[in-house]
Amino acid sequence: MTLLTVDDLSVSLDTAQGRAQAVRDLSFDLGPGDTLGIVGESGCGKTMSALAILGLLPDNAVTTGAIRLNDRDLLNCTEAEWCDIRGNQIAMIFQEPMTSLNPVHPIGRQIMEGMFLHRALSKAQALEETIRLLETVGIQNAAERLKHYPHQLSGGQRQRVMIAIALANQPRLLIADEPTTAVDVTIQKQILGLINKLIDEFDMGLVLISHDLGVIAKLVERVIVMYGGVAVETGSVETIFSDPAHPYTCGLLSAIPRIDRSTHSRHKRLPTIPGVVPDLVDMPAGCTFSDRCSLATDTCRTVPPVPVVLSSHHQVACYHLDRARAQWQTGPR
Amino acid sequence: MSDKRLPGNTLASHKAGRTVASAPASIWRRTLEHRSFLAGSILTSLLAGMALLSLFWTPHNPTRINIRQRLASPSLEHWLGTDQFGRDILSIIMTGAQNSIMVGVVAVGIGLLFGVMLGLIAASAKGWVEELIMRVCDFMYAFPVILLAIMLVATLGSGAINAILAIGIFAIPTFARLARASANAIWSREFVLAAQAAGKSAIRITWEHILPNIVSVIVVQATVEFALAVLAEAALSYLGIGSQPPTPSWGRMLSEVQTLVFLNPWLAVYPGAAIAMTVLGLNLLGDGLRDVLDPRLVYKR
Amino acid sequence: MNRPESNNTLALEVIDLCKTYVLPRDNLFRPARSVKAVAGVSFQIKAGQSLGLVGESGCGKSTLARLIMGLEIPTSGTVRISGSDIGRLSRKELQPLRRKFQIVFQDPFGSLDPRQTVSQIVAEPLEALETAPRTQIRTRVIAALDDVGLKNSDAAKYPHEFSGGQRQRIAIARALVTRPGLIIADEPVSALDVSVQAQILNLLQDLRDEYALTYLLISHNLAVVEHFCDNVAVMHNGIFVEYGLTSQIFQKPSHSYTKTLLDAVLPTPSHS
Amino acid sequence: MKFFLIKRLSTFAATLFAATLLTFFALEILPGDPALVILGVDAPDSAVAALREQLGLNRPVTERYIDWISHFLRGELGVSYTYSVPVSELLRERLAITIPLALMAMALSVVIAFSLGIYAATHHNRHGDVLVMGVSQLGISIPNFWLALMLILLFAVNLGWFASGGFPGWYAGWWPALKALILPAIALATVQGAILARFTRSATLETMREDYVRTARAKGLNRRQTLWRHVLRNAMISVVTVMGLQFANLLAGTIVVESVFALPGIGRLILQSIANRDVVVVRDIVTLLVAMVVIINLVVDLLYALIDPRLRSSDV
Repeated sequence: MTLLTVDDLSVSLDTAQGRAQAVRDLSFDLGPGDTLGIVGESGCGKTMSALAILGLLPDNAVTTGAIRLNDRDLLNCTEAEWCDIRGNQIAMIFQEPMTSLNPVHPIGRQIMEGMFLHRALSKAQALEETIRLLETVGIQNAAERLKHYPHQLSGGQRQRVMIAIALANQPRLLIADEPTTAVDVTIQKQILGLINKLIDEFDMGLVLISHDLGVIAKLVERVIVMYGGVAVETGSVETIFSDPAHPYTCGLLSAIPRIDRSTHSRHKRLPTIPGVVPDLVDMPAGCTFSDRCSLATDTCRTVPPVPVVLSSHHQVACYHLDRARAQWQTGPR
Repeated sequence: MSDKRLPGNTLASHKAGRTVASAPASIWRRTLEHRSFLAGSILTSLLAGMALLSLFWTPHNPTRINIRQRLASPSLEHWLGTDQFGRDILSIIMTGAQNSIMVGVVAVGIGLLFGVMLGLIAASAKGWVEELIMRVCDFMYAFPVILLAIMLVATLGSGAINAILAIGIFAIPTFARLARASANAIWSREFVLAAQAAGKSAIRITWEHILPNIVSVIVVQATVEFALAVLAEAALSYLGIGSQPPTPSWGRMLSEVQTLVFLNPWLAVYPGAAIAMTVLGLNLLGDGLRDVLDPRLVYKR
Repeated sequence: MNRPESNNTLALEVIDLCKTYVLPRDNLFRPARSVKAVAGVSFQIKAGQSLGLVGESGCGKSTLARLIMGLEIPTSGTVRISGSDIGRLSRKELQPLRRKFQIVFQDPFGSLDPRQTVSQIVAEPLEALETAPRTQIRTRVIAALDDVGLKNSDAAKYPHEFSGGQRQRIAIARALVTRPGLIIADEPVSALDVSVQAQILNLLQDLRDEYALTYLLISHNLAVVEHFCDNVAVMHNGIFVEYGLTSQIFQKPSHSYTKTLLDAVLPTPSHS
Repeated sequence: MKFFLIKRLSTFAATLFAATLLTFFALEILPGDPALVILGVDAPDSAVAALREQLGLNRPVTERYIDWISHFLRGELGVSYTYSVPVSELLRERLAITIPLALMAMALSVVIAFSLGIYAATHHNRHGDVLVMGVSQLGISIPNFWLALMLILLFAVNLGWFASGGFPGWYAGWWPALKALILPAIALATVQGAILARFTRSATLETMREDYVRTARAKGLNRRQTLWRHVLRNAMISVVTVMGLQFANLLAGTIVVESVFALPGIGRLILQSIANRDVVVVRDIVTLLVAMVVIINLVVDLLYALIDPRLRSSDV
């Protein structure tokens, strides 16, 4: 049984500069309790994919394909049906805990709001549950804290409150969009630990969106690498990080400086990917990575590659994956 | 990095403060496509053209009294008819445009010059200087323009000059606040820090970085203030404390015909419509300019 | 990996630097509270070396950068750049010295004036510092653009026509144009995409080798600092809790805060 | 909060004090001797001197200022030179017209502004929005006294629903009195409402783009619930500020519109007093009007603190 099925999802946005193809033919599925990471750089379509699953795309977005939650087709839902699903079956944690909380309401009220919306609770029950929830996400003096306003909390505490809001109705699916980008590393560790603990405890499916490979590796089992709106490589965390096959994935992995406590990499040059992330309005006709890829041929530039199944957990959309893998094996590291 | 750079209206990076536009080519395209800008410029040029024309030619002498022709209906000779003294209404309205433009230019000039200067000083000096300038501006806000004009007129006597002065003084705090707020926003940007790190003085930074970046906001505000000045002058003249006879003025026309509106309503319609069209044109122009010059700059009235 | 040191002169010496901010009063009848952003920091960077400054948000690292740049006046302490105490100099006296140290900021979108062309932006430190003839300024701007991998034709463009990485190159060109010895880089890559971050880090390295630059690299990313710097200072609550050779600190952190910080870094699985 | 209050109250007091200084000394240099005004130019010098003595005009300026301000604070206003009645009495009659008029206009403009502004914002870029914005653009451009004239033409002259001006007095019953204020209030409220409507729209639109609005939608709130619970209160923070600043303009507008409708309010009184060189009256009215503006702005600031918890707490 699957919890979430995304089938050939495409999202485009009508902008003043033209039509931007934000997501192209994205497909994946997720069982209950599964964890999936979507990794990529700015403009790769990862946030748009998440917002599509939540039905919160901007008004100028056009969506095709299918998203099914427990076999219910979400894209054909009415607004009222969406409202019933959001915050109840699917919940989301956003990137900026600073601006994602309403500054004029106390946090307790912001958490309870979602509870009252989806469940028939008495005020006392909701209050009790909110206190328990705040304790679950690791906020001390919960009964006192829920009267506080967002500006009275630290960044880490605010993100904990955001998580509490997401968990208010024990959703089946949690989407986390860059949940730790705005916080310090020590807080990041705590927040990731908390999310990890909670998805086990609540048995939720998780879709984690991040540009940070470290965050992805810490939380999820399966990864989709997106580039220019396209899933270029899909696989288990171990496969993607140790045996990547797409030239972009390989390039990305080798471009990250990492702390290696045994050897010194200092003064060594990092391998780089030349060029810049493409403009969504003006995408290469073939493979989206073709204009930055050293292996690109004319076919790459004109015909988009179809994903090749390498193993049950590994799919790559590249014509030259054998050469890319060979290069990676003998690579600079 | 998130997907913030994605285009799209609700998720677009409206607070990222990134410059998306202002390339010369796109400015022209936006200008031509902007309907309210076009409408505003047409109305405003009409006003300016009318004033200019009246300097050389009007159908009749706007001040010549002709009792036999009084309250004439529109005719070939008098397109809009005549008033209670037999003066040609079209000619008065045309000449009245001069008055409105003069008031607007001088009053906005006073407000712009002193206001922007004070605002820039406040933003670059910070500390108690900023506090002082802003408190004085707050204080001036407590005096509505009419009240200020009334006081000036009470002390210095009636007359166009005092009215213009009052309107101009009233515009100072608006420009000062706007200039300070926009200048502060620019001062907090890193390129100003870079200029400071390069060793540039506050005056040079203000001149080279701050002013060019806030000029579009100021221009937009100037058109809006121009409109407000025209309105205020009309109101003051209507009350009899603005421009004095025989200078033709739309506001005074309205007060002169007030008792006659029951006989000939059109007498009241023309000058009012002239004021409304002028103000509308300037407001539309300001709105258009705001979008055309810089779509990202936040503006407050 | 230690490169031979060209000489033993100090590019930057900071002695017991303090900066205290007085907070706005929230109670008339109590003394105003103050906060020590930088509470007694001392370090030195030898010419040609790179010091990495790590710490979490609010630890005082940006204030320290501003103090060194002479953008803020320290409450106490000394900043010596190439031997001159910049705190003792007047604005006029400091002016000619400024060409010796430049800064690169974090935000490639905010650090360039949108109303100026690339050549105006890059020429700014030159114009502010000396009265060089126009043609000479032009030549040096082109040279600086060339150093960072931008084309001659880019000089007439405006910042918004560039991507984030290219904008950061423009910012680096502006810092380079006076041929400084010391560059303070305040989070130079943290706003960039991973694939572009590597390009910029490499560029900074190449420039170091070519012009024997000294860097003070401020970053919250420990991996970047480990990759780039000879020495590291770990800052916490306005003071250095640990300061020393990168290899030593990353292998055997002695302060508990450094340990916490290092433990919090997520290991990126790499192929072995 | 306490600190905020103290700070706000002290600026309030300082503004008022500065306003009295400015008004008093500005009117001091007023040409024309009040004694001559009262007695006429032909009056014998001795009589003028006696009256000056009686009015206290030959005392030092500072002394007279202190005298005036201390009486003003106790609510003891002077005696009008021309009307020979206490100013407080004059004011009571006149304020009974001006204050209800201003309040009616304010209430009306807020109703217009909020309904149109919120409607336009929620129908952003659709026909309704364009229409509302067009109409409000027109509303801003019309001079209020001209609109007043046009309203008289239409509703009083042509339709005969209202009187063309004048005020029957409150003793004539509340309905006839109120009826006389309806057209003036509409004339005032149209312009104010149009300005405020545009502002409400842009503030609402701005707030609708905030991240916390997306959070609210992600909780499952529908657009309407999000608007009422999360958008409006935040949008009001800036709208309320503008409302306060608008109040000064509203008072100014009242002066003009009273003149169109021949309403014996404060506006008419001040114009007459200037014509009559009646310093005592002008001084007290100007001070009173300024005080009203400043008090409204104080109220706005306090309202602000009520809406925005960031201002209320002490740890900001």
